[in-house]
Amino acid sequence: MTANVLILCAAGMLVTAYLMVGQKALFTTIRLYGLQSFLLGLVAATIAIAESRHELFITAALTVVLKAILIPWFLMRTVDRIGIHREVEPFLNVPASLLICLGLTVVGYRVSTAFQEGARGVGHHLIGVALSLLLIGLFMMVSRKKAITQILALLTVENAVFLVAVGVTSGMPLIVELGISFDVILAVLVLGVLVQRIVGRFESMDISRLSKLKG
Amino acid sequence: MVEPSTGGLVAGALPAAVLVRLLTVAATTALARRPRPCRWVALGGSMAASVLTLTMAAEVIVSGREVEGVLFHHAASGIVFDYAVTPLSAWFLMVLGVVALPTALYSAAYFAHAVAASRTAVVGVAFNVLLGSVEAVFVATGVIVFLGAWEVMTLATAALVATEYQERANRLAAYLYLVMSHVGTGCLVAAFMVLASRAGATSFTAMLAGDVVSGPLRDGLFALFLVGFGVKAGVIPLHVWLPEAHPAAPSSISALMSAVLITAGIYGLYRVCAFGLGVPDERWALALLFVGMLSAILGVLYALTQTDLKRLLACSTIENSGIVVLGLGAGTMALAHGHRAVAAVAVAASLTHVLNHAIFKGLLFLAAGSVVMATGTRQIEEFGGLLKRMPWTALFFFIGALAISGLPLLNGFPSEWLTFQALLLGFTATPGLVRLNFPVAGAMLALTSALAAACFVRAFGIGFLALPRSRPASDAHESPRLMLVPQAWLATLCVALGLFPGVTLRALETVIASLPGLEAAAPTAAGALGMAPGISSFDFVYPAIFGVAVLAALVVALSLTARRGAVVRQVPTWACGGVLTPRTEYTATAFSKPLLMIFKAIYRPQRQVDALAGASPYFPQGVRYRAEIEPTFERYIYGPLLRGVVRTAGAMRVLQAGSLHAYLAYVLVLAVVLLIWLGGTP
Amino acid sequence: MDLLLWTLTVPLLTAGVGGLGGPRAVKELTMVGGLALTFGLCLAVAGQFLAGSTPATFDDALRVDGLSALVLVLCGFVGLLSGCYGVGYLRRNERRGLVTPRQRREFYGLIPAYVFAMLFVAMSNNLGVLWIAVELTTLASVFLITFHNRDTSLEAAWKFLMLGSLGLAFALLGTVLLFAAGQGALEEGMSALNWTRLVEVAPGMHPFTLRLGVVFALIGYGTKAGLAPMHTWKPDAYREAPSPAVVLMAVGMLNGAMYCILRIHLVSTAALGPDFSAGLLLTLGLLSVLVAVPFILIQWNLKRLLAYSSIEHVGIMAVGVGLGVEAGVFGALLHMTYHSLAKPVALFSAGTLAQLHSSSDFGEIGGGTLGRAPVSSALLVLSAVIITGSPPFGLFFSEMIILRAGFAGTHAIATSVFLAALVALFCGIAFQIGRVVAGPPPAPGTKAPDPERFDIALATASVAAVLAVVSAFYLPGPLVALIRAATAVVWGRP
Amino acid sequence: MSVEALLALVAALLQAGGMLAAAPLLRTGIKKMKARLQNRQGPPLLQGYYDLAKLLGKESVQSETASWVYAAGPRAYFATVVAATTLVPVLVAAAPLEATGGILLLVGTLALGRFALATAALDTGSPFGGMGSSRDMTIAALAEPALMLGLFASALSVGTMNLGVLVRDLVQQGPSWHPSDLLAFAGLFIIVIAETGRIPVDNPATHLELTMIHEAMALEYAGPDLALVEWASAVKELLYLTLLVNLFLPVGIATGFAPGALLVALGAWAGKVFLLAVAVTLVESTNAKLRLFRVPELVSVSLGLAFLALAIRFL
Repeated sequence: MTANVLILCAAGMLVTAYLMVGQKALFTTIRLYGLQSFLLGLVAATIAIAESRHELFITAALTVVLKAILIPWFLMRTVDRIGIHREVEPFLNVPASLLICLGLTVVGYRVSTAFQEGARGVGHHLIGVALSLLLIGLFMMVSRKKAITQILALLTVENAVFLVAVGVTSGMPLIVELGISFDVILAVLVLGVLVQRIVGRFESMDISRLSKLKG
Repeated sequence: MVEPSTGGLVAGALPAAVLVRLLTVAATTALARRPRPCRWVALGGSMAASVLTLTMAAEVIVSGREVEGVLFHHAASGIVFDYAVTPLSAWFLMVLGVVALPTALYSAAYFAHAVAASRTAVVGVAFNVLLGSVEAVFVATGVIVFLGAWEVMTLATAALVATEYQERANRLAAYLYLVMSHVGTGCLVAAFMVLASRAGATSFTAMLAGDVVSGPLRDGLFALFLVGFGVKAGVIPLHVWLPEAHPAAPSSISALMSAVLITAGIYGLYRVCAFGLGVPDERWALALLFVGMLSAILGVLYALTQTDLKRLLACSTIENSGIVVLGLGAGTMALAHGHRAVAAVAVAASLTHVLNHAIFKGLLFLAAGSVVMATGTRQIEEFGGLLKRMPWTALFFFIGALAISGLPLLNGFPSEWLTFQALLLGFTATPGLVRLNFPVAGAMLALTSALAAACFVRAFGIGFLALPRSRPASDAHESPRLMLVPQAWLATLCVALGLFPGVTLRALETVIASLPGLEAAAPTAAGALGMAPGISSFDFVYPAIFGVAVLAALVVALSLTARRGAVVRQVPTWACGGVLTPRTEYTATAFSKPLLMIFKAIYRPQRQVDALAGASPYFPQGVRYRAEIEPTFERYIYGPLLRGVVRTAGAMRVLQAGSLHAYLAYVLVLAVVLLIWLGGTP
Repeated sequence: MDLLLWTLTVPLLTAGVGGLGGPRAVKELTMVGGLALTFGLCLAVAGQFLAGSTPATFDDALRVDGLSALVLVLCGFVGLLSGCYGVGYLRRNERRGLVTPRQRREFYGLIPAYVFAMLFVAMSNNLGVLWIAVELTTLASVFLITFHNRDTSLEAAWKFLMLGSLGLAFALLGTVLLFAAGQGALEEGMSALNWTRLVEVAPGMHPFTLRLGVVFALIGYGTKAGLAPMHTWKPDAYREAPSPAVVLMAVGMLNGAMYCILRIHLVSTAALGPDFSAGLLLTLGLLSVLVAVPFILIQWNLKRLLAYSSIEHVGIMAVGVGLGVEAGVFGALLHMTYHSLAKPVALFSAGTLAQLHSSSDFGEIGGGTLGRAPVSSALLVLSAVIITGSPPFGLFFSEMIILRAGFAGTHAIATSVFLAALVALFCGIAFQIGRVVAGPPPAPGTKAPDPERFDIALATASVAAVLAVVSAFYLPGPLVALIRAATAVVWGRP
Repeated sequence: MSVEALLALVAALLQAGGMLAAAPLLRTGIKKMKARLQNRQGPPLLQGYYDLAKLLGKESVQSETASWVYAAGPRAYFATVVAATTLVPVLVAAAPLEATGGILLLVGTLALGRFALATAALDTGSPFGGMGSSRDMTIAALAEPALMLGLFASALSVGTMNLGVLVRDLVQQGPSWHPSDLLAFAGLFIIVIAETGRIPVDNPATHLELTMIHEAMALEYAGPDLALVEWASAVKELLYLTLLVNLFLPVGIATGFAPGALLVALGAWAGKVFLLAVAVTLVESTNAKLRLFRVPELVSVSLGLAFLALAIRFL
């Protein structure tokens, strides 16, 4: 039962990632990210219930509140303020991107096969998903031009990491967990500030235009 | 910091010298704002240090006993700066001192003119650092210390070459020098480190025992060392920096560079290539012979066509370095075939030439310095008639010219004579086809010295005789006594060592005996007067005695011509009925023209003559004539190399094209690659 | 209160005071004083360690062994230097009326904060805490990069932040996987992530998970260290950030990141034997040294040039460690020490030149600065000689040790490439610095630069230079002891 | 001073004196033979001596622009050439001063003389002097390797570089008629032609600026100075011929100082030198002077011959 739920959520996260890759509307992308984070929280919660490890509830709560609600809200606010709603044409068209993402997923799973089977017998699935998620996120950072999308991609990578943290280890020590979450928030805020400054300066958040510094 | 090593007064000489140098450097820096005292402190200190090293070198050469000691422990890296003055080191130290001493004295007066007051301190410091590092190179026993000193030497020299950094040519010269010698040093580091790892120690005694490496690796290391040391020795084709850098420096520095810096490379070739890697291979010997021949002949050919006096001297340095290497080549060949006696002669030949070249090249550069100072130009074409205006300088230059042309009664002759002996004995000592290399080398050597004679007839005759060819030349006057005394000293050495070559040979006995494979094979100096090396009655020479015969004949000639009471009638030179003006004189370019035409194949001369047409094309108002010889190596080897490097570097620009996406992609690719690699290892 | 905590608190307080309003003199005094005190505290900590104890607190989340002590001292030293230089730096800008009060607050707040973060990194023993500390350094430095608030500085900051955060995500994943690999052996709770614990249980770890973790952690912290191919943020950040901050990046941040890498390397070594992570380090290090070559040859900006040089140097350290022999490790740590002493001189003099010409582009500076700003130019030449590893200065010895170790070991080929790259780099740097210092002066038309004044910044640079030169011949005994202790730690004999 | 040293001294004086005495005769002799070949009367055989006497009797003249180098040139040239004669065995299979050095010293000494003269020629500032010295040094430089190689060929065949020892050994062996000797001889003969400034390399008779080489160097000299130059050149020529004949035709050379043997040796030497002189004359009268830039080809031929001589003897 637990295993199925876990795998389901993980798979869900992966799907959201794919959808984000296929997506151009910023709001939708942000919502998808929210959904993804929510699923992550779900994973944490499931484990917390199944193994009655209460500090994981905190993790779950933290995840949901921060990543499924606060950060998306903040980002949407930023987008609103800037008033740009659609991703410009990425370097690669959607089909090609999806194809590459498939390849990355394969790589991720290939690696995860050699992975140690944890207590709950889903370790290597989670790892596989996590690694694929990570690579896909990174790929989005590479292929997307909008600052916001890059932030989202970065956050996706972060989610992947947390998925491993929660799903494979039985959660990091709490203080560390808190510290990390705090830092992530901080990072996102800083990023937001920078985005606003950039837009203020360049009347666009197209990162590919930031290429004065060569050589 | 400097701990005196045990073993008596002489043993303490080196640490003392180092201490003196350090104090001198400190004092010089302190006096930076007051040029005059600064100059005197710097050069006085340098002279004191040189005296110390000279005494020790002499002691070691005479006694044949090494002096060892420790200078300094580098606590941080745990490296110990220890030194050992072997007879070989002592020989090179001696050569250094013999030139460094007069050069320092000369500079005391010369820098006042040649170096901007603001830069006196820098030059003074660099001067001392240079000499100190060369000394360190000669006495180092640890590879790290050796390489360190080697590098410091390079940097100090570069600093001196760039003294007049405002001139583009000098900057380029300094940079070219830096790059070339750094590449060389790279080869040395690699080779030395491999050797060290094989020997399991960084001390020369262990690394250069001769039994450390063998087979192809040994050959590879030899090649690396040959390149590494060859750059400093200025042998062709690694010579490109030399004709640029030597003239660029102030003349007294040029003297040091040509006379002494070259020998650092030679020292390396001796210490490592010939006597550090075990019994030499025949191919090595051939390589050395070839390089030597090439450098000698091309060096002198380049020298012949130069119109810049200092450049000319620099090129002839390439030639002499080639002669030294030629002798070494013969020696290694003999060693390869196990003929110790012959090898000893060859080694004696090239070591003698190291000394003699240092002396006469030092002399020539100092004299050239005086001339440049007096005329403000380096162009031979603008000198002329200097003999009447600066008689002493002219005399000294003349002696140097005679010496460098390898003529009897001066010190160029004994070393070239010995080199011939080495080559001929080498011929008798080698079997098979290989032996034919020796007579060919001999013929090349003969050609070289004859061309050198032509070159210096030109340099002296055009530069110092007849009418002054320019205003500065006619206004020139003799340089201060302080600059003449050092030249006199070197000139005296030229004559003395030319008449009594036995002295040099005698001094060399301990040195040669100390070289592995040459124990008790030292060539016999026939007293102080003569040389009778190698196989009994193969050949011998007593220049001094023959000199007496020449003198007698000279007396005859004088008595034939000297007629009582008759005054020599002074008449104008016949100039085809016209008036003799400097413009009708034979120019340096014209002088070397026949040889230029004959050796077209090598020079590939390019000339363009365009007549500035006046009213009628048949009566041009003037003729512009431009001729240049093609710099073969620069054009066909180094140029393309440089362009290639620059092009590749330019092509790499795309890696950092400013696109964040690309940067992120690098990480992605790296991650994927590593994951796949890991995936391969379950 | 514990000495370690003091060492962290002081810079934090300094940052706080600097960040608030208040007259300039007070800010300056607090910054210099605070950082001096910090350096003193670092020395005290190191002293405690050398006295035989290993200072630790928060059940070993913060713990100072040989390695930490060394990095701590170096960072403290550089912190103080850049503090002093920073005062002079800002004064110059204020004289030109370029500084808004906000900028002043940012400057006096962020510099000590950055120092704090670096020290935090250096003394954290818990991998989680380590990660947090590194993240703090990133956040502290972003607004230093945007300090001048030019278009390019925004660009640089964005790149820095993106790559940095990505790297940190990787590092976090690495940490998590390390943790995962030790599961079963590790107990619950905070101390489970302690490096000391991990090393203890390392032999029992699951090898594959560990490998995975090590790879990600190395990429992650490698990004912060600026190992190729994650080095791309460095030149931009160096060009944009004010010189005092650049010094903190080039030395403090670099040593800190190196510290993280070494910790990971040690865990991996304890579990998988030396070859795995050493191989990775060797490859990345070699790549970094090679990457620096062409970009130094074609460089158009003085500070970017120095950025590539520090990419080279981190590469050298990585190679030294990657050779997998004790001599190499010692060489690397010696290199770290001497580099920390030499780099500030280069950056200070370069910074001064850049300020005088109000740009660090070669085009703006033009050649022949030796005539216009003799002291700074002389210092620049000196530091160039030093950082190219020329004798008789320190880096020569460390590079020789590394080279010797390399040729002695099984990596002769790699070492030859390494050597070739070093030679090429010397030529490149010699060319560029020569061009700036002695090259043809700019056309008469261009506007004259400000005259060089002997202010506190220049004084700091000169002092740093003297230290760099003296240190070549004489390192204080305790410092040498620290280097040896650090070597012992890294060579697995804590 | 030991007996043999004294003996050597006396011998040296005699030989130098003898060569000095004989040299003008050779020059005039060749002139005479040439004249005869051209159906002219030619000068009387003693003309050379008359010329020298006349020149030595004149006052000496010096260019205003010249310095001591100008005066030193001819004297040094003369001195070196005369001293060089004592290094070569002429009548007896021993050179008077052979104890002071061998082939290399001989060549070096001659080079010293040439250096002195060539330098002095530049001293007057006259374009001809420069031209002469330039061309002379050029040809000398080209000739040097061939000369050396040729001498090496015969020296190495015996295994000594000392002319005295060399000739002694050759006399003991007698003429070997080894082909390599022939080649070496041919090679050296060409060099001798070049070194002594004869057609086809140089024309001793001309005074046309563009063709003269050695004469151009001497152009500025007059009176005693000129006498010295001419005389030394003559001695040099005789020296080269002597060297050639004694190296490659070692017959009739006295091994001791017995008067009879000496007389025979004198006759033999005179005969051999005469034959060689005839050869030189024939070459001079049957060839035209080469352009300067064709000389290298000639020299390279002799270089090749000498190398061939070495090769076939030692392989």
